[in-house]
Amino acid sequence: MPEDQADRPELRELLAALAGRFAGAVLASVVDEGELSVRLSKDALASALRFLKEEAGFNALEDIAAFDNLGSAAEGGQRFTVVYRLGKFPGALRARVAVDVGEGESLASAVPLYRSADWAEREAFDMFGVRFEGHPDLRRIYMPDEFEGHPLRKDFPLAGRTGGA
Amino acid sequence: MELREYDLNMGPQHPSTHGVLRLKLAVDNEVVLGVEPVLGYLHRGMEKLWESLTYTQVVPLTDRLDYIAALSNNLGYCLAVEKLAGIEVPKRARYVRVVLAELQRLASHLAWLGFMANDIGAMSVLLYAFEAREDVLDLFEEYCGARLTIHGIRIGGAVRDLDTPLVSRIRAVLERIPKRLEDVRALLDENRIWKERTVGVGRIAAAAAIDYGLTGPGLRACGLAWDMRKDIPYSSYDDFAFDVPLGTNGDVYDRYLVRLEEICQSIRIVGQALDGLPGGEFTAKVPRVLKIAPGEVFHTIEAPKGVLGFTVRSNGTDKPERVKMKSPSFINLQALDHMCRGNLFSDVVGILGSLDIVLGEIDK
Amino acid sequence: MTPFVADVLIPVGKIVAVILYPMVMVVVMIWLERRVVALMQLRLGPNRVGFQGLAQPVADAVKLFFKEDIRQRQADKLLFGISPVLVMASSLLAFCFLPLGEPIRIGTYTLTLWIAESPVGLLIVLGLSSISVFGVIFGGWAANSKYPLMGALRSVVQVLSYEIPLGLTVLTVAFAARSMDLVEIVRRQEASGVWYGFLMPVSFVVFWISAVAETNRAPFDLPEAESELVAGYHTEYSGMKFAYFYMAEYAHMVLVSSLVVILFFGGWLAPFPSVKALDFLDVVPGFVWYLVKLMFFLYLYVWIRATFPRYRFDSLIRLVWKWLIPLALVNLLVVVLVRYLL
Amino acid sequence: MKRLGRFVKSFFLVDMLGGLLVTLRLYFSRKVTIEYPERVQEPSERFRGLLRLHRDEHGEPLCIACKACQRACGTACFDIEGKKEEGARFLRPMKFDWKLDRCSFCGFCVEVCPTNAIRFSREFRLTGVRKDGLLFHRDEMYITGSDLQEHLCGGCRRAR
Repeated sequence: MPEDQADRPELRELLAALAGRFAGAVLASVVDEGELSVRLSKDALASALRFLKEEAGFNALEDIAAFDNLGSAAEGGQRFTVVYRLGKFPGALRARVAVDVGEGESLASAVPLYRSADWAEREAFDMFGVRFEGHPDLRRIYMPDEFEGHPLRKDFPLAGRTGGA
Repeated sequence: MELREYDLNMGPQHPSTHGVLRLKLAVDNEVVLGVEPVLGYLHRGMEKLWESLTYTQVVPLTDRLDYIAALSNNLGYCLAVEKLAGIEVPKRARYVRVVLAELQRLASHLAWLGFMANDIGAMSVLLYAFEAREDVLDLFEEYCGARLTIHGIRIGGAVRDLDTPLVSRIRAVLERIPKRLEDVRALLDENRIWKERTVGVGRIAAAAAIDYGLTGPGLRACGLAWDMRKDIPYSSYDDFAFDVPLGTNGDVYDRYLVRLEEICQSIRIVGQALDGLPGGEFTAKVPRVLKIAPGEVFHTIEAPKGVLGFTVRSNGTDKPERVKMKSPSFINLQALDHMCRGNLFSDVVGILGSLDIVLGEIDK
Repeated sequence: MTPFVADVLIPVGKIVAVILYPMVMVVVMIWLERRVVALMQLRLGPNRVGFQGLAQPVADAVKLFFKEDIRQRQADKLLFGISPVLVMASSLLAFCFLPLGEPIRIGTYTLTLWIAESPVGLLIVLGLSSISVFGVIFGGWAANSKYPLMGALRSVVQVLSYEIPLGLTVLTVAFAARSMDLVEIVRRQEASGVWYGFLMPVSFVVFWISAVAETNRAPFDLPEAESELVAGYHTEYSGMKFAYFYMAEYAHMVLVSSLVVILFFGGWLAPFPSVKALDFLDVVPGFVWYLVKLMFFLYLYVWIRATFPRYRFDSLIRLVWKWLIPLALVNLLVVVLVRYLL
Repeated sequence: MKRLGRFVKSFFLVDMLGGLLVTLRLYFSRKVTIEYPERVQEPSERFRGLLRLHRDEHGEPLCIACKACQRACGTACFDIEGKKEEGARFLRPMKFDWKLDRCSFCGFCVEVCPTNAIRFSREFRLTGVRKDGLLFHRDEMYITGSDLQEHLCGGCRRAR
């Protein structure tokens, strides 16, 4: 991918700075195609996000995607993986921060840093049950409030509990 | 008698909430103190359904996300899967896709124009905008047989080639649309009532827009040039010369102007794509049973409503392990509360219209 | 012409005519509105029921007549029932004072084409037309739900603040004609040979804008803004009560348009009275001219509705207090000065 | 000077009159309404209407019950049972159930059918009043036109 040579050094320095700052926490990292991908441990998440936003200039949180690793080759060994997609505007640099979290555990909420994390975290909670500490109003966003269970978990039956049509 | 503000319920069955969206408004004698959208009325559990379908079977379901711009959803998903599977799409297919995507942006912006004008009271503009949109929908019907849930873009390319009669019909439609737009602009652009209802209403600063994750025309109306077609080009968009219209103070009027200008730019792009249509295959050879090695990809396109992203994770089988959709309307709607504060109750309708949200894409 | 016929039959006939006249005009108005707005929006509009859709309003009325008349439990029964009547009655009553044409001589008896002629006819009509505001407030309040309440409050402020410029411009006409009697005003315009609409264009424009706002129509239809308040003050009404509100709105429009025709465009006078060459136009009866002018203004109502977006509430109020009222005052001053200097 | 020009224009309602002229011009322009029952706008020949099975020129059903469409369908609309009579070269569908209310008109079945037996017709009048009217059995997959409407909403009071 020739055209990515230009931004690789910048990302590589960023990776070095990140690795330096959070020595223990960076488990794996790869730089390709204009995207820095980092796997962090749970407790380094908040400070890493703050570092990426304030120092590295990733000013937009585009998406928070949660995954259920039940039954699949889970890299981190934990049940859920939450992936933060950060964007740097202006420009086209992207950062992927992946964090593993166990069934009952919770993550530090990114809402104090990025306003757009509000509903994305509520959706992750609603669909997977991943709790976010410090979220102003962690409620279900799609399912009715009195709904039990989290639909997007692998062990949730596709046709729903009441045996769909 | 102590005065207290009361909360007003707007929706989910309300004439101007573009689908089933419920807004809880804290209102103090018509001045809006806070807006809390309640979602989930159109939640069909798409992401759960996708996990039980093969990669190709998911494509018709993406039609039903942003049902005003079905082709953009198809394109977004197919590009993500092709990047994951490493499928090389031939140049002609990329050009056909650009033509379809830009025509879809045209139709989506015309539908938005009709809805928003009708919400603010100019009901004739709804009919003029939809009459222009009918021509574009007829093109889709001519191309692959459906007008709304088009399913015209497949993994690897497009469903059919652009033959010469269709190309000439497209060019004819592209001439007619600017004339209908002139009528609308003459009715609205300089009209004092329209400007009274839109200038300075629902204003959002550039920094706040980025913080709220606003994308698409809403962000460009604040003067920030973030357009995926230019920043992270896909499907050979960098072959075409077009400019990204920008607003200045990020209010409803600027979003109106930006979208109207984008319609003209889309017409320009389709013209260039048709002129430079290369020879060759209109789709790549894709195995009927597509198995993709384990991996994960996040690919974004510039959908009419904003940056539409698909995260696809594969596990080696022919069914995706997880498809997460980053919906532009879902993120843009979060900024509604920030925009509505301090405005009047009747502005909420105008601001919601200027955000151009579609509930199918929000509730998934 | 036995006294029985003169004293009983003719007045009763005239009263029935005055009741039927607004009803017919309302039916025509409903059809005109749906048809003209449709034609302006590149579509055909109702053309199935009856000839070119003319029976459509009748079909609507019959449908509303048989529809269930729902009243919520928590609604205030008395006010909920009275408000449609108030709105409807005030509009119909005002029609008695509108002179429709020159009195006709049948033998010794002169048939006057109006029910009552009073030296302060103008004042009475204005007073009656503002009574309907009570109906709107009671209707919105009695329904005891949020949207109608907001619709009613908006309507109150709008109608009251637009009555001021309305009153001032009517004052200029009264000054010009030196009388408040509608018949006298038309006669005065015939005598002076020029219509007040051309003599005082500013007061005509201000009158027309406040008239449109007075009837909650077109750019000022805040109280019943479909996209915001669902249906404004008559959201909770259904069946015959809703039909009353619906017809009253159109009757009020016809009333105000005929007021414009009488005050500013010489009620039943043939156009350009001073131009002698056009005298052959007088052969056409006054009533027809009156109707032609009335239809033009009704068409204008619909034309405006099809073209303009809706004002926001505060801009609407700012418009009247910052622009219309000062303009009306200055105009009144100018008219009075011109009146006394000449 | 520009401010004065703007004031005069706004005082004499120039922008309003401009708008009124536009609607007046459109008032006299060509109307686009197509009066449906009398005049029907034919859909394009590639229109994805109701799915119909087809027969070859000898009247033999083209379908060989290979269930390719059943596998390709994302919303499980098909339920096919094939049987091979002795001496016949291909299987024939004994049972071919297709649920119209589950179909999303995506076109996968038409693309994968080896004998081109199932194709989109241009029929867009798909409304019915009977739930089982939306379920098509094997022989009902061939009916078109008015007896199709009879099947979809048979017994409806409105005179045809």
